[in-house]
Amino acid sequence: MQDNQHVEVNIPSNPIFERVVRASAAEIGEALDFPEDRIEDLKLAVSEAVTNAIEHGNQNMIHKLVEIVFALDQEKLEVRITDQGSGIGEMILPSEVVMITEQTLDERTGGGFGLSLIKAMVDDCEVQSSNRGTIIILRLYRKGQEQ
Amino acid sequence: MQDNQHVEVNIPSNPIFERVVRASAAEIGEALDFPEDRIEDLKLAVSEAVTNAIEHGNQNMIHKLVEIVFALDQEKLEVRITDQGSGIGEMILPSEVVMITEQTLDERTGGGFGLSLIKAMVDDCEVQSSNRGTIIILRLYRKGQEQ
Amino acid sequence: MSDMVNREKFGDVVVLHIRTNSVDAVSAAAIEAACNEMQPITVLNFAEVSFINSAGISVLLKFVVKARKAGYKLFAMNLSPHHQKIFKMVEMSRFMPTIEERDLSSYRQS
Amino acid sequence: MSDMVNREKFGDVVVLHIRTNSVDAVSAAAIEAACNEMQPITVLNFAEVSFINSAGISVLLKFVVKARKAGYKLFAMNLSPHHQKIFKMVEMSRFMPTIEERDLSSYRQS
Ligand SMILES: Nc1ncnc2c1ncn2[C@@H]1O[C@H](COP(=O)(O)OP(=O)(O)O)[C@@H](O)[C@H]1O
Ligand SMILES: Nc1ncnc2c1ncn2[C@@H]1O[C@H](COP(=O)(O)OP(=O)(O)O)[C@@H](O)[C@H]1O
Repeated sequence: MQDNQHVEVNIPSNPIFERVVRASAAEIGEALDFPEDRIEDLKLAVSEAVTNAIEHGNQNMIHKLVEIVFALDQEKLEVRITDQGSGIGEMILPSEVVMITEQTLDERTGGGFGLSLIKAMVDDCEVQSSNRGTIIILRLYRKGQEQ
Repeated sequence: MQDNQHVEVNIPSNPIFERVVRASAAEIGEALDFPEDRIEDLKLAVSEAVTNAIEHGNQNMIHKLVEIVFALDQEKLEVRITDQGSGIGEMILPSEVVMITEQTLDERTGGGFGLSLIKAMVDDCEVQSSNRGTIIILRLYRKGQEQ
Repeated sequence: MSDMVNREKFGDVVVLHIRTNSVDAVSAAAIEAACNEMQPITVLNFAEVSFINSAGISVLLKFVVKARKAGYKLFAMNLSPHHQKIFKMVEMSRFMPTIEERDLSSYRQS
Repeated sequence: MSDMVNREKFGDVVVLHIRTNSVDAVSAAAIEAACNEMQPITVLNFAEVSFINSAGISVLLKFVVKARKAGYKLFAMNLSPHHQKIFKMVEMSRFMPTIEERDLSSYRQS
Protein backbone atom coordinates (compact mmCIF):
# COMPACT_ATOMS: atom_id res chain seq x y z
CA MET A 1 0.00 0.00 0.00
CA GLN A 2 1.58 3.24 -1.09
CA ASP A 3 1.42 6.33 1.05
CA ASN A 4 -1.63 8.48 1.47
CA GLN A 5 -4.31 6.98 -0.67
CA HIS A 6 -7.78 8.42 -0.19
CA VAL A 7 -11.08 6.79 -0.96
CA GLU A 8 -14.05 9.10 -0.59
CA VAL A 9 -17.71 8.20 -0.32
CA ASN A 10 -20.59 10.70 -0.20
CA ILE A 11 -24.11 9.69 0.69
CA PRO A 12 -27.45 11.45 1.21
CA SER A 13 -28.89 11.11 4.73
CA ASN A 14 -30.82 7.92 4.05
CA PRO A 15 -30.03 5.04 6.43
CA ILE A 16 -30.04 2.57 3.53
CA PHE A 17 -26.79 4.11 2.26
CA GLU A 18 -25.02 3.46 5.55
CA ARG A 19 -24.78 -0.09 4.20
CA VAL A 20 -22.83 1.19 1.17
CA VAL A 21 -20.27 2.85 3.43
CA ARG A 22 -20.05 -0.24 5.61
CA ALA A 23 -19.41 -2.48 2.57
CA SER A 24 -16.73 -0.04 1.40
CA ALA A 25 -15.12 -0.13 4.84
CA ALA A 26 -15.03 -3.94 4.71
CA GLU A 27 -13.28 -3.93 1.33
CA ILE A 28 -10.77 -1.37 2.54
CA GLY A 29 -10.05 -3.49 5.59
CA GLU A 30 -9.46 -6.44 3.23
CA ALA A 31 -7.18 -4.32 1.06
CA LEU A 32 -5.12 -3.54 4.15
CA ASP A 33 -5.01 -7.24 5.08
CA PHE A 34 -6.71 -6.60 8.40
CA PRO A 35 -7.69 -9.83 10.15
CA GLU A 36 -11.34 -10.80 9.99
CA ASP A 37 -12.20 -9.69 13.51
CA ARG A 38 -10.65 -6.29 12.98
CA ILE A 39 -12.70 -5.83 9.83
CA GLU A 40 -15.82 -6.50 11.90
CA ASP A 41 -14.68 -3.88 14.42
CA LEU A 42 -14.08 -1.39 11.62
CA LYS A 43 -17.50 -2.04 10.08
CA LEU A 44 -19.23 -1.51 13.41
CA ALA A 45 -17.37 1.71 14.23
CA VAL A 46 -18.02 3.16 10.77
CA SER A 47 -21.65 2.10 10.92
CA GLU A 48 -22.19 3.86 14.25
CA ALA A 49 -20.48 7.04 13.15
CA VAL A 50 -22.38 7.21 9.86
CA THR A 51 -25.69 6.46 11.61
CA ASN A 52 -25.04 9.29 14.07
CA ALA A 53 -24.14 11.65 11.23
CA ILE A 54 -27.39 10.79 9.42
CA GLU A 55 -29.69 10.85 12.45
CA HIS A 56 -28.22 13.29 14.96
CA GLY A 57 -26.10 15.43 12.64
CA ASN A 58 -28.19 15.76 9.51
CA GLN A 59 -31.43 14.87 11.31
CA ASN A 60 -32.48 12.58 8.48
CA MET A 61 -32.75 15.48 6.04
CA ILE A 62 -32.15 13.54 2.87
CA HIS A 63 -30.52 16.35 0.92
CA LYS A 64 -27.83 16.85 3.57
CA LEU A 65 -24.75 14.81 2.82
CA VAL A 66 -22.48 12.65 4.89
CA GLU A 67 -18.93 12.60 3.58
CA ILE A 68 -16.66 9.70 4.45
CA VAL A 69 -12.94 9.75 3.70
CA PHE A 70 -10.85 6.62 4.12
CA ALA A 71 -7.21 7.73 4.31
CA LEU A 72 -4.75 4.84 4.08
CA ASP A 73 -1.07 5.03 4.79
CA GLN A 74 1.68 2.67 5.87
CA GLU A 75 0.97 3.21 9.52
CA LYS A 76 -2.82 3.32 9.78
CA LEU A 77 -6.29 3.61 8.38
CA GLU A 78 -7.99 6.88 9.27
CA VAL A 79 -11.71 7.28 8.60
CA ARG A 80 -13.20 10.77 8.71
CA ILE A 81 -16.99 11.07 8.83
CA THR A 82 -18.37 14.58 8.32
CA ASP A 83 -21.97 15.74 8.53
CA GLN A 84 -23.74 19.03 7.82
CA GLY A 85 -25.56 19.26 11.14
CA SER A 86 -25.37 21.84 13.87
CA GLY A 87 -22.84 20.05 16.02
CA ILE A 88 -22.90 18.07 19.23
CA GLY A 89 -24.25 20.22 22.05
CA GLU A 90 -22.44 18.84 25.03
CA MET A 91 -19.39 16.91 24.09
CA ILE A 92 -18.90 13.85 26.27
CA LEU A 93 -16.95 10.96 24.84
CA PRO A 94 -17.87 8.00 27.05
CA SER A 95 -14.87 6.55 28.84
CA GLU A 96 -16.38 3.09 29.25
CA VAL A 97 -18.60 0.86 27.20
CA VAL A 98 -22.23 1.55 28.00
CA MET A 99 -23.82 -1.60 29.36
CA ILE A 100 -27.35 -2.86 29.53
CA THR A 101 -28.74 -2.81 33.07
CA GLU A 102 -32.05 -3.50 34.75
CA GLN A 103 -32.56 0.25 34.72
CA THR A 104 -32.02 0.50 30.96
CA LEU A 105 -34.72 -2.09 30.52
CA ASP A 106 -37.20 -0.55 32.97
CA GLU A 107 -36.87 2.88 31.46
CA ARG A 108 -36.85 1.45 27.95
CA THR A 109 -34.02 3.72 26.97
CA GLY A 110 -31.70 1.43 25.10
CA GLY A 111 -29.77 4.19 23.40
CA GLY A 112 -26.36 5.64 23.94
CA PHE A 113 -24.33 2.66 22.77
CA GLY A 114 -23.04 4.29 19.60
CA LEU A 115 -20.15 6.46 20.73
CA SER A 116 -19.07 3.99 23.38
CA LEU A 117 -18.97 1.14 20.85
CA ILE A 118 -16.95 3.31 18.47
CA LYS A 119 -14.41 3.95 21.21
CA ALA A 120 -14.20 0.25 22.01
CA MET A 121 -13.72 -0.77 18.35
CA VAL A 122 -10.95 1.58 17.22
CA ASP A 123 -7.49 2.41 18.49
CA ASP A 124 -8.11 6.08 18.64
CA CYS A 125 -10.95 8.46 17.95
CA GLU A 126 -11.46 12.18 17.91
CA VAL A 127 -14.48 14.45 17.49
CA GLN A 128 -14.47 17.97 16.12
CA SER A 129 -17.80 19.70 16.32
CA SER A 130 -19.01 23.19 15.56
CA ASN A 131 -22.31 24.71 14.56
CA ARG A 132 -21.40 23.91 10.98
CA GLY A 133 -21.26 20.18 11.53
CA THR A 134 -19.40 17.37 13.18
CA ILE A 135 -16.34 15.43 12.09
CA ILE A 136 -15.52 12.17 13.78
CA ILE A 137 -12.12 10.68 13.06
CA LEU A 138 -11.44 6.99 13.64
CA ARG A 139 -7.94 5.50 13.56
CA LEU A 140 -6.94 1.87 13.27
CA TYR A 141 -3.20 1.22 13.35
CA ARG A 142 -1.60 -1.47 11.23
CA LYS A 143 0.64 -2.65 14.04
CA GLY A 144 2.10 -6.11 13.72
CA GLN A 145 1.19 -6.25 10.05
CA GLU A 146 3.45 -6.58 7.07
CA GLN A 147 3.44 -3.28 5.30
CA MET B 1 -36.72 5.39 -2.98
CA GLN B 2 -37.16 9.12 -3.30
CA ASP B 3 -36.18 10.97 -6.40
CA ASN B 4 -32.65 11.74 -7.42
CA GLN B 5 -30.43 10.43 -4.72
CA HIS B 6 -26.72 10.44 -5.50
CA VAL B 7 -24.04 8.30 -3.96
CA GLU B 8 -20.55 9.28 -4.99
CA VAL B 9 -17.35 7.25 -4.68
CA ASN B 10 -13.87 8.51 -5.56
CA ILE B 11 -10.87 6.22 -5.78
CA PRO B 12 -7.21 6.53 -6.71
CA SER B 13 -6.15 4.47 -9.75
CA ASN B 14 -5.25 1.35 -7.80
CA PRO B 15 -7.04 -1.84 -8.93
CA ILE B 16 -7.61 -2.88 -5.33
CA PHE B 17 -10.15 -0.08 -4.94
CA GLU B 18 -12.23 -1.35 -7.85
CA ARG B 19 -13.46 -3.87 -5.26
CA VAL B 20 -14.74 -1.00 -3.09
CA VAL B 21 -16.80 0.37 -5.95
CA ARG B 22 -18.09 -3.08 -6.81
CA ALA B 23 -19.18 -3.68 -3.21
CA SER B 24 -20.91 -0.29 -3.21
CA ALA B 25 -22.68 -1.19 -6.45
CA ALA B 26 -23.92 -4.44 -4.90
CA GLU B 27 -25.38 -2.60 -1.89
CA ILE B 28 -27.06 -0.06 -4.12
CA GLY B 29 -28.58 -2.86 -6.19
CA GLU B 30 -29.89 -4.35 -2.93
CA ALA B 31 -31.27 -0.98 -1.87
CA LEU B 32 -33.19 -0.83 -5.15
CA ASP B 33 -34.48 -4.39 -4.61
CA PHE B 34 -32.88 -5.61 -7.80
CA PRO B 35 -33.05 -9.39 -8.14
CA GLU B 36 -29.86 -11.30 -7.40
CA ASP B 37 -28.92 -11.92 -11.01
CA ARG B 38 -29.32 -8.28 -11.92
CA ILE B 39 -27.04 -7.31 -9.05
CA GLU B 40 -24.40 -9.63 -10.51
CA ASP B 41 -24.84 -7.96 -13.90
CA LEU B 42 -24.48 -4.54 -12.29
CA LYS B 43 -21.32 -5.56 -10.41
CA LEU B 44 -19.72 -6.90 -13.58
CA ALA B 45 -20.56 -3.83 -15.68
CA VAL B 46 -19.28 -1.45 -13.00
CA SER B 47 -16.17 -3.54 -12.50
CA GLU B 48 -15.32 -3.44 -16.21
CA ALA B 49 -15.92 0.30 -16.52
CA VAL B 50 -13.85 1.10 -13.42
CA THR B 51 -11.05 -1.22 -14.54
CA ASN B 52 -10.94 0.51 -17.93
CA ALA B 53 -10.90 3.92 -16.25
CA ILE B 54 -7.97 2.87 -14.06
CA GLU B 55 -5.96 1.07 -16.73
CA HIS B 56 -6.75 2.70 -20.07
CA GLY B 57 -7.97 6.08 -18.88
CA ASN B 58 -5.69 6.94 -15.98
CA GLN B 59 -2.99 4.48 -17.09
CA ASN B 60 -2.52 3.23 -13.55
CA MET B 61 -1.22 6.60 -12.37
CA ILE B 62 -2.19 6.30 -8.75
CA HIS B 63 -2.79 9.99 -8.10
CA LYS B 64 -5.32 10.25 -10.93
CA LEU B 65 -8.84 9.68 -9.66
CA VAL B 66 -11.79 7.71 -10.88
CA GLU B 67 -15.10 9.26 -9.88
CA ILE B 68 -18.19 7.08 -9.72
CA VAL B 69 -21.66 8.55 -9.28
CA PHE B 70 -24.63 6.30 -8.62
CA ALA B 71 -27.76 8.30 -9.43
CA LEU B 72 -30.97 6.62 -8.28
CA ASP B 73 -34.46 7.64 -9.23
CA GLN B 74 -37.85 6.02 -9.50
CA GLU B 75 -37.24 4.88 -13.03
CA LYS B 76 -33.63 3.72 -13.08
CA LEU B 77 -30.15 3.46 -11.68
CA GLU B 78 -27.59 5.44 -13.64
CA VAL B 79 -23.89 4.91 -12.94
CA ARG B 80 -21.41 7.45 -14.28
CA ILE B 81 -17.72 6.52 -14.27
CA THR B 82 -15.31 9.36 -15.04
CA ASP B 83 -11.55 9.19 -15.45
CA GLN B 84 -8.80 11.79 -15.93
CA GLY B 85 -7.23 10.17 -18.98
CA SER B 86 -6.77 11.48 -22.49
CA GLY B 87 -9.87 9.87 -23.95
CA ILE B 88 -10.61 6.90 -26.16
CA GLY B 89 -8.86 7.27 -29.52
CA GLU B 90 -11.18 5.48 -31.84
CA MET B 91 -14.62 5.11 -30.39
CA ILE B 92 -16.15 1.75 -31.27
CA LEU B 93 -18.79 0.36 -28.97
CA PRO B 94 -18.95 -3.33 -29.86
CA SER B 95 -22.37 -4.36 -31.14
CA GLU B 96 -22.01 -8.01 -30.13
CA VAL B 97 -20.45 -9.84 -27.25
CA VAL B 98 -16.82 -10.68 -28.03
CA MET B 99 -16.37 -14.43 -27.98
CA ILE B 100 -13.42 -16.68 -27.43
CA THR B 101 -12.33 -18.43 -30.63
CA GLU B 102 -9.48 -20.68 -31.71
CA GLN B 103 -7.86 -17.54 -33.07
CA THR B 104 -8.05 -15.73 -29.73
CA LEU B 105 -6.24 -18.65 -28.18
CA ASP B 106 -3.56 -18.99 -30.86
CA GLU B 107 -2.74 -15.32 -30.79
CA ARG B 108 -3.00 -15.24 -26.99
CA THR B 109 -4.91 -12.01 -27.15
CA GLY B 110 -7.69 -12.56 -24.69
CA GLY B 111 -8.59 -8.92 -24.30
CA GLY B 112 -11.41 -6.82 -25.57
CA PHE B 113 -14.17 -8.36 -23.48
CA GLY B 114 -14.70 -5.35 -21.26
CA LEU B 115 -16.87 -2.98 -23.30
CA SER B 116 -18.81 -5.81 -24.87
CA LEU B 117 -19.62 -7.32 -21.47
CA ILE B 118 -20.72 -3.91 -20.22
CA LYS B 119 -23.12 -3.61 -23.14
CA ALA B 120 -24.50 -7.07 -22.48
CA MET B 121 -25.04 -6.44 -18.76
CA VAL B 122 -26.88 -3.10 -18.78
CA ASP B 123 -30.00 -1.81 -20.48
CA ASP B 124 -28.29 1.15 -21.98
CA CYS B 125 -24.82 2.63 -22.07
CA GLU B 126 -23.19 5.73 -23.42
CA VAL B 127 -19.61 6.96 -23.69
CA GLN B 128 -18.46 10.56 -23.76
CA SER B 129 -14.77 10.98 -24.41
CA SER B 130 -12.50 13.95 -24.96
CA ASN B 131 -8.84 14.64 -24.39
CA ARG B 132 -9.73 15.59 -20.82
CA GLY B 133 -11.06 12.15 -19.97
CA THR B 134 -13.78 9.64 -20.52
CA ILE B 135 -17.22 9.29 -18.98
CA ILE B 136 -19.08 6.05 -19.34
CA ILE B 137 -22.73 6.06 -18.34
CA LEU B 138 -24.55 2.83 -17.51
CA ARG B 139 -28.32 2.63 -17.08
CA LEU B 140 -30.38 -0.13 -15.50
CA TYR B 141 -34.13 0.42 -15.56
CA ARG B 142 -36.34 -0.63 -12.68
CA LYS B 143 -39.03 -2.02 -14.96
CA GLY B 144 -41.43 -4.49 -13.45
CA GLN B 145 -40.42 -3.52 -9.95
CA GLU B 146 -42.47 -2.01 -7.18
CA GLN B 147 -41.32 1.54 -6.70
CA MET C 1 -45.43 -11.43 10.01
CA SER C 2 -42.70 -10.12 7.78
CA ASP C 3 -40.52 -12.47 5.76
CA MET C 4 -37.49 -11.00 7.54
CA VAL C 5 -38.14 -13.45 10.41
CA ASN C 6 -39.32 -17.08 10.07
CA ARG C 7 -41.10 -18.73 12.97
CA GLU C 8 -40.61 -22.36 14.00
CA LYS C 9 -42.82 -23.40 16.92
CA PHE C 10 -42.93 -26.59 18.98
CA GLY C 11 -44.82 -26.70 22.26
CA ASP C 12 -43.81 -23.77 24.44
CA VAL C 13 -40.78 -23.09 22.31
CA VAL C 14 -40.45 -20.78 19.34
CA VAL C 15 -37.33 -20.32 17.25
CA LEU C 16 -37.28 -17.02 15.39
CA HIS C 17 -34.91 -17.35 12.45
CA ILE C 18 -33.66 -13.91 11.44
CA ARG C 19 -33.47 -13.93 7.66
CA THR C 20 -31.48 -10.80 6.99
CA ASN C 21 -27.71 -10.51 7.26
CA SER C 22 -27.92 -7.02 8.70
CA VAL C 23 -29.69 -6.18 11.97
CA ASP C 24 -29.54 -2.41 11.66
CA ALA C 25 -31.70 0.70 11.38
CA VAL C 26 -33.06 -0.47 8.02
CA SER C 27 -34.23 -3.91 9.15
CA ALA C 28 -35.16 -2.93 12.74
CA ALA C 29 -38.90 -2.44 12.28
CA ALA C 30 -39.43 -5.72 10.40
CA ILE C 31 -37.53 -7.61 13.10
CA GLU C 32 -39.36 -5.88 15.94
CA ALA C 33 -42.66 -7.11 14.48
CA ALA C 34 -41.61 -10.65 15.44
CA CYS C 35 -41.93 -9.69 19.14
CA ASN C 36 -45.56 -10.75 18.77
CA GLU C 37 -44.46 -14.31 18.10
CA MET C 38 -42.70 -14.79 21.42
CA GLN C 39 -43.41 -17.90 23.52
CA PRO C 40 -42.40 -18.95 27.06
CA ILE C 41 -39.13 -20.14 25.55
CA THR C 42 -37.97 -17.94 22.69
CA VAL C 43 -34.78 -18.51 20.73
CA LEU C 44 -33.43 -15.96 18.26
CA ASN C 45 -31.41 -17.70 15.56
CA PHE C 46 -28.62 -15.46 14.25
CA ALA C 47 -27.20 -18.02 11.80
CA GLU C 48 -27.70 -15.73 8.81
CA VAL C 49 -26.76 -12.54 10.61
CA SER C 50 -23.36 -11.11 9.78
CA PHE C 51 -23.86 -7.62 11.18
CA ILE C 52 -25.53 -6.02 14.22
CA ASN C 53 -25.07 -2.39 15.22
CA SER C 54 -26.52 -0.31 18.05
CA ALA C 55 -29.80 0.19 16.18
CA GLY C 56 -29.89 -3.60 16.05
CA ILE C 57 -29.10 -3.89 19.75
CA SER C 58 -31.97 -1.52 20.50
CA VAL C 59 -34.43 -3.72 18.65
CA LEU C 60 -33.13 -6.84 20.40
CA LEU C 61 -33.76 -5.06 23.72
CA LYS C 62 -37.46 -4.98 22.86
CA PHE C 63 -37.41 -8.76 22.97
CA VAL C 64 -35.58 -8.64 26.32
CA VAL C 65 -38.11 -6.21 27.80
CA LYS C 66 -41.06 -8.25 26.60
CA ALA C 67 -39.54 -11.52 27.93
CA ARG C 68 -38.98 -9.97 31.36
CA LYS C 69 -42.50 -8.63 31.55
CA ALA C 70 -44.06 -11.96 30.56
CA GLY C 71 -41.62 -14.12 32.51
CA TYR C 72 -40.40 -15.78 29.32
CA LYS C 73 -36.95 -17.27 28.73
CA LEU C 74 -34.98 -15.74 25.87
CA PHE C 75 -31.91 -17.20 24.15
CA ALA C 76 -29.56 -16.36 21.29
CA MET C 77 -28.33 -19.10 18.94
CA ASN C 78 -25.57 -19.17 16.31
CA LEU C 79 -24.04 -15.82 17.21
CA SER C 80 -20.79 -15.15 15.36
CA PRO C 81 -17.63 -14.81 17.50
CA HIS C 82 -17.62 -11.06 16.84
CA HIS C 83 -21.18 -10.71 18.07
CA GLN C 84 -20.50 -12.89 21.10
CA LYS C 85 -17.78 -10.37 21.93
CA ILE C 86 -20.14 -7.43 21.48
CA PHE C 87 -22.92 -9.10 23.49
CA LYS C 88 -20.47 -9.64 26.35
CA MET C 89 -19.23 -6.08 26.10
CA VAL C 90 -22.64 -4.48 26.48
CA GLU C 91 -23.84 -7.30 28.78
CA MET C 92 -26.58 -8.33 26.40
CA SER C 93 -25.41 -11.87 27.17
CA ARG C 94 -26.80 -11.47 30.72
CA PHE C 95 -30.30 -10.96 29.37
CA MET C 96 -30.10 -13.18 26.31
CA PRO C 97 -27.70 -16.04 27.00
CA THR C 98 -26.57 -18.23 24.12
CA ILE C 99 -27.96 -21.69 23.54
CA GLU C 100 -26.53 -24.43 21.32
CA GLU C 101 -28.43 -26.17 18.52
CA ARG C 102 -27.92 -29.47 20.35
CA ASP C 103 -29.58 -28.21 23.55
CA LEU C 104 -32.52 -27.12 21.51
CA SER C 105 -32.91 -30.47 19.79
CA SER C 106 -34.07 -32.12 23.01
CA TYR C 107 -36.99 -29.69 23.03
CA ARG C 108 -37.66 -30.33 19.37
CA GLN C 109 -38.01 -34.07 19.99
CA SER C 110 -40.27 -33.85 23.02
CA MET D 1 2.31 -22.30 -5.03
CA SER D 2 0.27 -19.46 -3.65
CA ASP D 3 -2.39 -20.06 -1.02
CA MET D 4 -4.93 -18.54 -3.42
CA VAL D 5 -5.24 -21.98 -5.08
CA ASN D 6 -5.21 -25.37 -3.32
CA ARG D 7 -4.21 -28.46 -5.24
CA GLU D 8 -5.84 -31.87 -4.85
CA LYS D 9 -4.24 -34.56 -7.02
CA PHE D 10 -5.24 -38.14 -7.69
CA GLY D 11 -3.70 -40.08 -10.57
CA ASP D 12 -3.89 -38.04 -13.76
CA VAL D 13 -6.42 -35.70 -12.24
CA VAL D 14 -5.84 -32.46 -10.40
CA VAL D 15 -8.53 -30.31 -8.84
CA LEU D 16 -7.45 -26.71 -8.37
CA HIS D 17 -9.62 -25.16 -5.68
CA ILE D 18 -9.70 -21.40 -6.15
CA ARG D 19 -9.64 -19.91 -2.65
CA THR D 20 -10.53 -16.31 -3.36
CA ASN D 21 -14.04 -15.01 -3.95
CA SER D 22 -12.87 -12.57 -6.59
CA VAL D 23 -11.13 -13.62 -9.83
CA ASP D 24 -10.10 -10.18 -10.99
CA ALA D 25 -7.06 -8.01 -11.77
CA VAL D 26 -5.93 -8.18 -8.14
CA SER D 27 -5.95 -11.96 -7.80
CA ALA D 28 -4.98 -12.76 -11.43
CA ALA D 29 -1.24 -13.30 -10.95
CA ALA D 30 -1.63 -15.60 -7.95
CA ILE D 31 -4.19 -17.70 -9.82
CA GLU D 32 -2.09 -17.83 -12.98
CA ALA D 33 0.77 -19.36 -10.96
CA ALA D 34 -1.38 -22.49 -10.57
CA CYS D 35 -1.02 -23.17 -14.33
CA ASN D 36 2.11 -25.05 -13.35
CA GLU D 37 0.04 -27.57 -11.44
CA MET D 38 -1.99 -28.70 -14.44
CA GLN D 39 -2.40 -32.43 -15.17
CA PRO D 40 -3.89 -34.40 -18.10
CA ILE D 41 -7.27 -33.86 -16.46
CA THR D 42 -7.53 -30.50 -14.72
CA VAL D 43 -10.61 -29.28 -12.89
CA LEU D 44 -10.96 -25.71 -11.67
CA ASN D 45 -13.24 -25.58 -8.65
CA PHE D 46 -15.13 -22.28 -8.46
CA ALA D 47 -17.12 -23.15 -5.32
CA GLU D 48 -15.76 -20.16 -3.39
CA VAL D 49 -15.77 -17.75 -6.33
CA SER D 50 -18.51 -15.16 -6.32
CA PHE D 51 -17.06 -12.80 -8.90
CA ILE D 52 -15.18 -13.07 -12.23
CA ASN D 53 -14.56 -10.13 -14.55
CA SER D 54 -12.72 -9.84 -17.87
CA ALA D 55 -9.34 -9.69 -16.13
CA GLY D 56 -10.39 -12.99 -14.55
CA ILE D 57 -11.47 -14.41 -17.91
CA SER D 58 -8.05 -13.49 -19.31
CA VAL D 59 -6.28 -15.47 -16.61
CA LEU D 60 -8.57 -18.46 -17.13
CA LEU D 61 -7.64 -18.35 -20.81
CA LYS D 62 -4.04 -19.09 -19.82
CA PHE D 63 -5.27 -22.42 -18.51
CA VAL D 64 -7.16 -23.02 -21.75
CA VAL D 65 -4.10 -22.24 -23.89
CA LYS D 66 -1.86 -24.48 -21.81
CA ALA D 67 -4.39 -27.35 -21.89
CA ARG D 68 -4.64 -27.14 -25.68
CA LYS D 69 -0.90 -27.14 -26.13
CA ALA D 70 -0.39 -30.13 -23.86
CA GLY D 71 -3.49 -32.01 -25.00
CA TYR D 72 -4.96 -31.87 -21.50
CA LYS D 73 -8.65 -31.88 -20.62
CA LEU D 74 -9.89 -28.86 -18.67
CA PHE D 75 -13.15 -28.54 -16.73
CA ALA D 76 -14.94 -26.01 -14.55
CA MET D 77 -16.80 -27.13 -11.44
CA ASN D 78 -19.28 -25.35 -9.15
CA LEU D 79 -19.75 -22.30 -11.34
CA SER D 80 -22.54 -20.01 -10.10
CA PRO D 81 -25.55 -19.57 -12.40
CA HIS D 82 -24.38 -16.04 -13.21
CA HIS D 83 -20.97 -17.30 -14.26
CA GLN D 84 -22.48 -20.13 -16.27
CA LYS D 85 -24.34 -17.42 -18.16
CA ILE D 86 -21.16 -15.39 -18.72
CA PHE D 87 -19.16 -18.48 -19.76
CA LYS D 88 -21.83 -19.30 -22.35
CA MET D 89 -21.90 -15.70 -23.55
CA VAL D 90 -18.18 -15.48 -24.29
CA GLU D 91 -18.07 -19.19 -25.27
CA MET D 92 -15.63 -20.03 -22.51
CA SER D 93 -17.88 -23.06 -21.96
CA ARG D 94 -16.65 -24.47 -25.30
CA PHE D 95 -13.08 -24.58 -24.01
CA MET D 96 -13.76 -25.29 -20.36
CA PRO D 97 -16.97 -27.33 -20.06
CA THR D 98 -18.52 -27.81 -16.65
CA ILE D 99 -18.23 -31.03 -14.70
CA GLU D 100 -20.29 -32.14 -11.70
CA GLU D 101 -18.84 -33.20 -8.35
CA ARG D 102 -20.46 -36.60 -8.81
CA ASP D 103 -18.68 -37.23 -12.13
CA LEU D 104 -15.44 -36.40 -10.46
CA SER D 105 -16.00 -38.77 -7.58
CA SER D 106 -15.60 -41.81 -9.87
CA TYR D 107 -12.07 -40.59 -10.62
CA ARG D 108 -11.40 -39.98 -6.95
CA GLN D 109 -12.28 -43.56 -6.05
CA SER D 110 -10.25 -45.22 -8.81
N1 LIG E 1 -22.90 13.58 14.38
C1 LIG E 1 -23.55 14.05 15.48
N2 LIG E 1 -24.14 15.26 15.46
C2 LIG E 1 -24.82 15.73 16.54
N3 LIG E 1 -24.93 15.03 17.69
C3 LIG E 1 -24.36 13.83 17.78
C4 LIG E 1 -23.64 13.26 16.69
N4 LIG E 1 -23.18 12.06 17.09
C5 LIG E 1 -23.60 11.86 18.35
N5 LIG E 1 -24.31 12.93 18.80
C6 LIG E 1 -24.90 13.12 20.14
O1 LIG E 1 -24.31 12.18 21.04
C7 LIG E 1 -25.33 11.39 21.64
C8 LIG E 1 -24.83 9.98 21.91
O2 LIG E 1 -24.68 9.27 20.69
P1 LIG E 1 -24.61 7.69 20.71
O3 LIG E 1 -23.61 7.27 21.72
O4 LIG E 1 -24.33 7.22 19.32
O5 LIG E 1 -26.02 7.18 21.19
P2 LIG E 1 -27.47 7.36 20.52
O6 LIG E 1 -27.25 7.58 19.05
O7 LIG E 1 -28.15 6.08 20.81
O8 LIG E 1 -28.09 8.53 21.21
C9 LIG E 1 -26.50 11.44 20.70
O9 LIG E 1 -27.72 11.20 21.34
C10 LIG E 1 -26.39 12.85 20.15
O10 LIG E 1 -26.98 13.77 21.03
N1 LIG F 1 -11.68 4.80 -19.99
C1 LIG F 1 -11.00 4.59 -21.14
N2 LIG F 1 -10.05 5.47 -21.55
C2 LIG F 1 -9.34 5.26 -22.67
N3 LIG F 1 -9.52 4.18 -23.48
C3 LIG F 1 -10.44 3.27 -23.13
C4 LIG F 1 -11.23 3.41 -21.96
N4 LIG F 1 -12.07 2.35 -21.89
C5 LIG F 1 -11.80 1.58 -22.96
N5 LIG F 1 -10.83 2.12 -23.73
C6 LIG F 1 -10.30 1.61 -25.01
O1 LIG F 1 -11.19 0.62 -25.51
C7 LIG F 1 -10.51 -0.62 -25.72
C8 LIG F 1 -11.45 -1.79 -25.46
O2 LIG F 1 -11.72 -1.91 -24.06
P1 LIG F 1 -12.28 -3.26 -23.48
O3 LIG F 1 -13.41 -3.73 -24.33
O4 LIG F 1 -12.60 -3.05 -22.05
O5 LIG F 1 -11.12 -4.32 -23.65
P2 LIG F 1 -9.65 -4.35 -23.01
O6 LIG F 1 -9.69 -3.53 -21.75
O7 LIG F 1 -9.41 -5.79 -22.75
O8 LIG F 1 -8.75 -3.79 -24.06
C9 LIG F 1 -9.33 -0.58 -24.78
O9 LIG F 1 -8.28 -1.41 -25.21
C10 LIG F 1 -8.97 0.90 -24.82
O10 LIG F 1 -8.17 1.18 -25.95
